[in-house]
Amino acid sequence: MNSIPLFLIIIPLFAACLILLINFLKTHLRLTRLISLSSTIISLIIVGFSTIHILIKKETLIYNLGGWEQPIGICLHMDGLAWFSSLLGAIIALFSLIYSLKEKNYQYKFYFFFLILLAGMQGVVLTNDIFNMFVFFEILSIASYILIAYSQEGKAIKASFNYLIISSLGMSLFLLGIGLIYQGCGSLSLTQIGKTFSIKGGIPPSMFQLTVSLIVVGIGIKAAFIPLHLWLPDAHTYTPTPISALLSGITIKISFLAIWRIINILEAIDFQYLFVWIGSLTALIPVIWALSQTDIKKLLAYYSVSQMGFIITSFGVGSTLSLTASLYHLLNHSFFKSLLFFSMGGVIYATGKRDLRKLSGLFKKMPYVAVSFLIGALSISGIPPFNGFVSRSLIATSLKKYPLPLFLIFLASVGTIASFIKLMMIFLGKERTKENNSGNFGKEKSEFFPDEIKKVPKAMIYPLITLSILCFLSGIFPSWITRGISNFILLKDLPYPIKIYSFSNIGKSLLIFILGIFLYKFITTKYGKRISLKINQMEPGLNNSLLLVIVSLIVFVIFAGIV
Amino acid sequence: MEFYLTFLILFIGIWGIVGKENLIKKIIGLNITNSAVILFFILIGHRRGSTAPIMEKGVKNVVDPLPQALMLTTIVIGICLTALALALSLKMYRKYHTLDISQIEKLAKDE
Amino acid sequence: MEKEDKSEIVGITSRKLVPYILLFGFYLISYGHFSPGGGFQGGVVLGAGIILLCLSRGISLTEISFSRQKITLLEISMITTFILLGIVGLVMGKNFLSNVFLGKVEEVPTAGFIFLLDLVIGLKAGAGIILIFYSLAKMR
Amino acid sequence: MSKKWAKEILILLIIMLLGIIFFSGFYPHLPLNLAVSEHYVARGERETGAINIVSSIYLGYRAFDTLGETIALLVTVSSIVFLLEKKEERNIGKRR
Repeated sequence: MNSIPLFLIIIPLFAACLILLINFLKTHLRLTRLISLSSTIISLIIVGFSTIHILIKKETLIYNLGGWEQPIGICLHMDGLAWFSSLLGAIIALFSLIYSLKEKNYQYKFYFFFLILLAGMQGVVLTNDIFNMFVFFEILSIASYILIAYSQEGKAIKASFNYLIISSLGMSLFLLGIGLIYQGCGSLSLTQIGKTFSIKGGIPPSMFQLTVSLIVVGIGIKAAFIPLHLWLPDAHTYTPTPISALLSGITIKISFLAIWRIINILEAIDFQYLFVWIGSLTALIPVIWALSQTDIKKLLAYYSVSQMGFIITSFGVGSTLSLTASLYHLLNHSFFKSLLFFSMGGVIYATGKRDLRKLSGLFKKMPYVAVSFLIGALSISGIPPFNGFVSRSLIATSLKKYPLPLFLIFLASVGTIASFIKLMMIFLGKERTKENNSGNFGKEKSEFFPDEIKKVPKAMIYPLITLSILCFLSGIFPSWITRGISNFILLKDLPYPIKIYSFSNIGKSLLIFILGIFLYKFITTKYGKRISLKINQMEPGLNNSLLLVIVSLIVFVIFAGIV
Repeated sequence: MEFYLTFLILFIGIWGIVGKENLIKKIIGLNITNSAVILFFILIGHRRGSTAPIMEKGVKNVVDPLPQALMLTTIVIGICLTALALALSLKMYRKYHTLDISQIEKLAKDE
Repeated sequence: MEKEDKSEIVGITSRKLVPYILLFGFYLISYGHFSPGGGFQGGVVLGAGIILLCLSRGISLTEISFSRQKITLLEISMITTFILLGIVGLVMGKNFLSNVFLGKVEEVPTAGFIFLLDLVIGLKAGAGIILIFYSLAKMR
Repeated sequence: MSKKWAKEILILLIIMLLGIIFFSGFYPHLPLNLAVSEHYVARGERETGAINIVSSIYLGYRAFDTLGETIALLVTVSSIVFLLEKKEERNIGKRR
């Protein structure tokens, strides 16, 4: 049963090659869709099948490729963390594949790139070899570059080019980190590195800090924390909707989990402390830009970065509760972020418009999409019965010892509520008929009339419904899931039973909700709109974001030296 | 001593990526950074007075083969990135008729 | 790139030279496990041979003998055989991509598995380089 | 014009800072422990049958890296063909 990790990587790859072989002369679109759907379902079943071994028997599956042992050959290992991320990847990939079947008839190459992206994601998580992780990161990014540029519009190609240059610079830094690790401890397998590559083991401390910061910045570009996130909003807005749901649902999380694994193995404790500050800044700053956005998908992309900030902050704290809260929020964020992207994709599919100001009063026209969007918006802004509330209050309780980051996260959640009320106005706003077509933001006359709406097909509604049910379920059974994460995945048991639905948490979320409404009222005033126009202008170009990558590397090394 | 030269090449490459406006110069900078990293890896595995790792009869001390095997993979990945970046900049040139990144950003913004 | 502005000398010499370049490419691939060389280097030399042919005699003429369909088919079949070779290791009870038939080292091309993988990768890298050249060169 | 010069100097300054960090954090004369590559050199020929140890590593011991990298090359080639093919070529694929 050790060959489960291998099949998780090989099945999408083999299905992708089959797709190419079949469509070589004549395109058989139905067969391609069948192959990609079946291979995603099979890999989901295999992950489900592996839960018996990993969760119940608590063993890690080791698979030596080519029959050679640990440090000689490459070996795949699947422990609790790897199981968690590959399960998440398989679920969201299945949903976005079902979603993409009816959204637009994509060419066969779309499914080929989709399967390679899925294989790359599974590969990064499952390998036990640091250079093999680099190769799978490259496969993952090449597939996401082309999928970002899939629609071949000017903006999509520019976004993909920006992402390519920034991420290849990051990957060269990561490779330098691997070179220093190889020079330090002579082997590439992660378990071997853990034993030998440490300050006690004779590695000079300044070299250790340089290596860890090279790796963290190299992979951090893909995990999009604060100074390195400038490529993400453009990249996730101009991609086809199923891919932007997959990218912001899974790919940034997989890079974060890779950082998690490397920092655990290298025991770089002082780095972990840095993440508290980076995470809280990542949570707040994108919210300021998001409040001034008018493109619905760009607004959601900014919120992927800010929600990643929540996850990184609670990872930074390092206590058992905070690590469980970080993984729990990671799970919840994948669910409600893909739910929000799918519902916004439904709006774009039906009306063909992406501009917030031109859409209003769609509730009656697409009730399913509207209801699932409401559930997603309620859970991202942390309203009690839904999962966002649970994990955010867990993060708040684990951040007791750091008052300022807690305050930054508080501000970020207020901003979240404000802009999601703005987004809700698409569905709840005044009905738009030919007579009163005054936009609900003042005078803009919107040329959008209700009768032009296309009916959202069934295949796009099923993922929406199941994801909203999942959001609701993981909000209702918090203690069951937190104990599950801490005992099975992190293998540490929680010291005390945590009260989540306590009065203080519910009171806090109510306070945040009220402040959010005031902020929403403030944004829609004339004064608020002038500020948001100014913020919109401050888009940093490619050169500035590249410079920020180098500056953040320097800051990382210096801070690691001081702490 | 040679290690500091590879770092010098790396800084030239990074300066090429960060400092330059033209797309093609950025891609050339990317290539220089990639080759600097490859040089760094090969130098890690080098030992004075040893030959290439081909084990014919009577070959005694040999250079460390592992970094060289890794660098084959990195070179091919460098090719893939450069080819994709060139294809994307070709598409951008066809659409915006300029290769200057700040012009492209201006044109794309007011589209 | 078209035929008319080419001088005849370039055309003739390159037509004569290309077979030897291809031969050298195949030498690098087949002796990859025996002397310095290997899959990728041989494949790139093969690709360079075909690209020399394109540059000297124009792409439309080269497409007759090395058509885009044939090279795409070559590339896809090579990657599928690579995965099948891995699965063969699995089927034979050993692990994925493990050395199935370990030939004796003395005779030249019986390094077994390594030679097969070399061949697959060489042809695939060559086909890939040629396809990239075809797409980039055809873009006016 | 002065703004451009200020940017250049800023970039050069930052890269200088990066240089200081790299030189401070790097130790070329570290005692290398080569347990893994000793194994390759000593037993590479017998286990994989290839005399060229580099081929035996990147095709025998670490063949999975090479598989991953060939997949990367395959994805790049098919994405370039997808990006740069002209409109009429794409319809040919559909019509047939």
